[in-house]
Amino acid sequence: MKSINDRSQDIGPFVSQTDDAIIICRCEEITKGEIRQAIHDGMFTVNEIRRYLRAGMGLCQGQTCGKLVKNLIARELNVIPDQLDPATSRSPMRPVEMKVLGNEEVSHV
Amino acid sequence: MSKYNDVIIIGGGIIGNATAYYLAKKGLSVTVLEASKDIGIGGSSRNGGGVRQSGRDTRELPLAMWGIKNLWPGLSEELGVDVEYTQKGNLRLGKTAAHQKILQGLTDKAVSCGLDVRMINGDEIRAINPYLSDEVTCASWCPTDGHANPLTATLGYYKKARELGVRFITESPCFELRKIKGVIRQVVTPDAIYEADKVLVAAGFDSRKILATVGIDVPMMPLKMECLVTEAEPPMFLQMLGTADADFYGHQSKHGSFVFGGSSGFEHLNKDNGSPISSSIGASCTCRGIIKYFPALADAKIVRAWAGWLDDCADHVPVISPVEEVPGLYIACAFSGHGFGIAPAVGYNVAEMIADGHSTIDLSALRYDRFKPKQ
Amino acid sequence: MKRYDLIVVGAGPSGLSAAIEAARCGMSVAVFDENAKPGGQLFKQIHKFFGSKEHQAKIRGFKIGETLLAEADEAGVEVFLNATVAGIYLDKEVLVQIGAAMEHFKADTIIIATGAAENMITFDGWTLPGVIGAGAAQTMMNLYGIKPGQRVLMLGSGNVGLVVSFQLMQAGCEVVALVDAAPKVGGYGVHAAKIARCGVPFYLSHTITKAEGSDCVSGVEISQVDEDFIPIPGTQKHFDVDTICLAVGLSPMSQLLKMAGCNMVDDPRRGGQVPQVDENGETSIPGLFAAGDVSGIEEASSAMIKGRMSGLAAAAYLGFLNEQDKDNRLADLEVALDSLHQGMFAPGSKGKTFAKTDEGIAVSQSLLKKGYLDDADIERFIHRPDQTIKNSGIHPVIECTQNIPCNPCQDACTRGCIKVGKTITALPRIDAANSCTGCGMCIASCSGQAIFLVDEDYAPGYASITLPYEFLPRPQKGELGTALSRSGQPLGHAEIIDVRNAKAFDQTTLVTIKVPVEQAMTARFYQPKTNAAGQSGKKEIRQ
Amino acid sequence: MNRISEHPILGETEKGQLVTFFMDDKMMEGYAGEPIAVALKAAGLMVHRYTHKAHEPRGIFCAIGRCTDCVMIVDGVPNIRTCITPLVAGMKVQTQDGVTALEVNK
Repeated sequence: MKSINDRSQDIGPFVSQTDDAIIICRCEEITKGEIRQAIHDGMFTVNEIRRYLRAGMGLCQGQTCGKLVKNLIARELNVIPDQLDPATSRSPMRPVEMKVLGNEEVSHV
Repeated sequence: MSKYNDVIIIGGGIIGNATAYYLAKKGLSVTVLEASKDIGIGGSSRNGGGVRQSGRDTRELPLAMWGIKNLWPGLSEELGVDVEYTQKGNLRLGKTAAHQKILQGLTDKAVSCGLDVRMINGDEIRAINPYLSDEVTCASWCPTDGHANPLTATLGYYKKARELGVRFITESPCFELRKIKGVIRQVVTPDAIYEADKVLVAAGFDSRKILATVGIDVPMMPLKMECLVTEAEPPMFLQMLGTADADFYGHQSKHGSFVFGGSSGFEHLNKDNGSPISSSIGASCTCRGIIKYFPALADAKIVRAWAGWLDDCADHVPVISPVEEVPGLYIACAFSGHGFGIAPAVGYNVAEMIADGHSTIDLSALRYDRFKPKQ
Repeated sequence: MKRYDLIVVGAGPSGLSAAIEAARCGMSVAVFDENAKPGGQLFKQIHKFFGSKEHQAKIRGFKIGETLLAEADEAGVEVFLNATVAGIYLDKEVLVQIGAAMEHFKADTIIIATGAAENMITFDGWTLPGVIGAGAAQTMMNLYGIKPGQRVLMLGSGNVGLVVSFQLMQAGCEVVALVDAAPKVGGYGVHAAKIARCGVPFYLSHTITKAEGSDCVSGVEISQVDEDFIPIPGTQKHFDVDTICLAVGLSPMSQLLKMAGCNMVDDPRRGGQVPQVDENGETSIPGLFAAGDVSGIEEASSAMIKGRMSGLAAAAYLGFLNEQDKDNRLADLEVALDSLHQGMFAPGSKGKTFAKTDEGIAVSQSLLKKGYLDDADIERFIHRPDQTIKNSGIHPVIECTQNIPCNPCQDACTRGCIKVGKTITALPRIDAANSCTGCGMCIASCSGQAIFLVDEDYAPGYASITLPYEFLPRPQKGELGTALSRSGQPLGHAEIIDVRNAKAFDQTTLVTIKVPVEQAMTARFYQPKTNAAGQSGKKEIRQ
Repeated sequence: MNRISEHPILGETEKGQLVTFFMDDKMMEGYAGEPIAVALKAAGLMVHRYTHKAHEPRGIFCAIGRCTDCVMIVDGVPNIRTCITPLVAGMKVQTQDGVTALEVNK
């Protein structure tokens, strides 16, 4: 299996595509072209793309675009998508108001 | 593919990446070995983004002041990545007489080092940040402090260093450092043995076990800290914030979201499952802390919380040092939770230390062998 | 802290099934679900389920949901609704948002049954209002009684795309086309046939290239794709639609398991990122289970069995069930699961192409390409050696041509006319030695609506055809309309000679039409003059 | 016209009390307890918000509270997922523009 660990490997030049303007991350409005460019900047993992571009870091936390981003990276690096880890799972699973999150109740027996 | 380099850096965090970049700029060949799958996965991407001078120990303050003067303002342009550096001051907030005393102490020390920082009262505080509750009665105010985006800064250094030819290898944890004929020479990973004249260990808490393979110890412990981020909100304020009580710290990012860290008081006791998993109480506790200071944020929604390990040094000040007893070995770790703001300055000065044998800022107070038992 | 023997996350088919089994073993069980209504997808599934009796075949999804809720209630399961699990932490601590508070709970075992999320594909304009997930369409129509749109294009020919297309028409929407980039229909042929005979055209090897509109969808452009799924220039077709529905697969919603620290694997056959589990759904963390779609995409019938298995395993883990009872009961469930995991659509058959059925009959290519059986297919499947068929007097015609796990038709016929046998994926076989009374139970019991009663001797020159009908308004006896072919083409006038509604038919109306005898084997649907199925007027415009 | 008055399988949809609410200062009707998005859809409203960067329209997408595309300002609070937030009599719903309310009078 091809490794993505050597970040200096040649993945070819960035060549613009006709559909680069299509939105991939709906929340943060990150386009396919931006993500592809970021991969050529060296961002080879879903976590790195998230942190570099904010793709998958908006209100829905990547629930819609997670798989799309992963597939884009895989295609650009010419690896199979299963080889790439999805983004780290974090609580809270849904957006929650500070006043609610701070309002803890320890349920009693 | 040659496994030989002028310098090998162990750790692909912001310290490793920044040092790699400044070394590459000096024309040295550099390989960065990162243990995990992601670049900048440790404290570099888990911190609150503070670029502060105020509140720092006097031993690291010169580094902080130099970096803010010389590197941060031009960093976005230099790296070609928006690091979102915002220099709009730092408010360290207090509510009680005890807080006032803590803040005054920190302020006096910083002033003696030539930093522009002063104590201000409630009215002055709310003139700077009108969203703070009336309970806030005192603060230290340092107008030249600020904040930046740790994610883009860390990856920006990575991107630029990579462009300059630095090799980055992920999933390559260092098992062992080896000396050959009395000098550092080899870095052993599961897949390969890399060779270099000089090795920098900048692997956060893992540095301790790596350094142990050549008989060096840095007295530090991991400490799990927790952070959270809100949805994007309309712009409210630009300052970096902290509190005397350390209930929370953070800022509003350029994106509009608020990034806050906080403490529940159980950090030193927190357990984990091998990865820095959030505790069940951390984020809730931080929210309560924030709402006490910012009632207006009560409806802001938290979209994500995370935890990270600090490499907490015995004296809570980093170790940035050559190791003369192991020629060719350098250390930059034990940043104790406040490494991000000084990272560019550390990278710049460590690169000088490695390449030129001396650095712009005198780092001798941060040596690895400074720790002395009670006399 | 309040502690339960078992906390289940997700009150869908799998979670409720798990909770019921565990509670019946004597465990204290809490189920948390973020939705206002329990039942997960079951309450959006208004079609009759496949399988056999033990899988609750021929019962509509939402009724199975009602039964599960009643069983859970009876077993003493506490179901918390509007209860969003924020996270699972060390020591099996669960943080739940219930109303305006976060509550901490502990459990000795946890079963994650959070189900799946819809996959999406991107195209120019896919963010426009009016482009929605198929699940969104189901939620709007079947939970909240609202039409997703008036004119809809469906992308995706898997079972979700096919079933939701039919549901859209039942809700009164018009489905203008069913599109899939794959070269053949992905879901059950019987589901495809149901919508094809309503006149919905199938565009296989096509994909959406553009959603048109400024503030919301006003049209859609599709294009043919080549073997690499790249759109072929010059093949664009345009449809005026206000809604584009995406049904392009599901992914396990496994974030909680990942957060809890379970070992995860990426398994395309299970739909994506899933936990490593043993045969009962136990993850790498002892006492933490995953059941249903979250541990591999299947359908609700399998999810219910898997939920039961995890519930029993959790009970055994805590000593509420002895090992022998556990083994016996799990063995029974495994048999039930195995019988669903057979045939052309079994999880193990993913990606395989079948040239012939288990009976050795060449499969219908027309069904796979256009959604309906052509005349040669009918000849091959009806007049096959293993069944005898009458061509006089009333008799069933079964247009079930793929090996899918389903056998209610066999049980429905009290006269023994229909035989499936032990292997429930076998094609049903007609035994003409037994005489059909025309009771219609086979029609109503067929989840795929693939059984018709034909009488070539209804009247001189005329045949009668009894067919299943699930649209409004229900036709009236004496009404005149149009007979439609399997492809939805008008064949000529049809007169309604009988309309039967019975409790046992469960909302499926049996409509008997009178057509010229030569249409006995071609007329398969009825279109009223003032059309109900939402497809009115379209054919006139299109032809 | 978007409401299904009678469904061949489900019969009549159970509805709460008919109530009024405000949509960008316009009075609208819906049934209490149904998701806000359903009441808006019944009235034919498609655009829930305009995005921050490109000012593009967005509406219902997943309808189950996951994608967060249908968020609006509800009683002054932005980013409320209207597909899962029950309608309450007198609610003030506003089209969201970025993270603030759309200026409707402009």
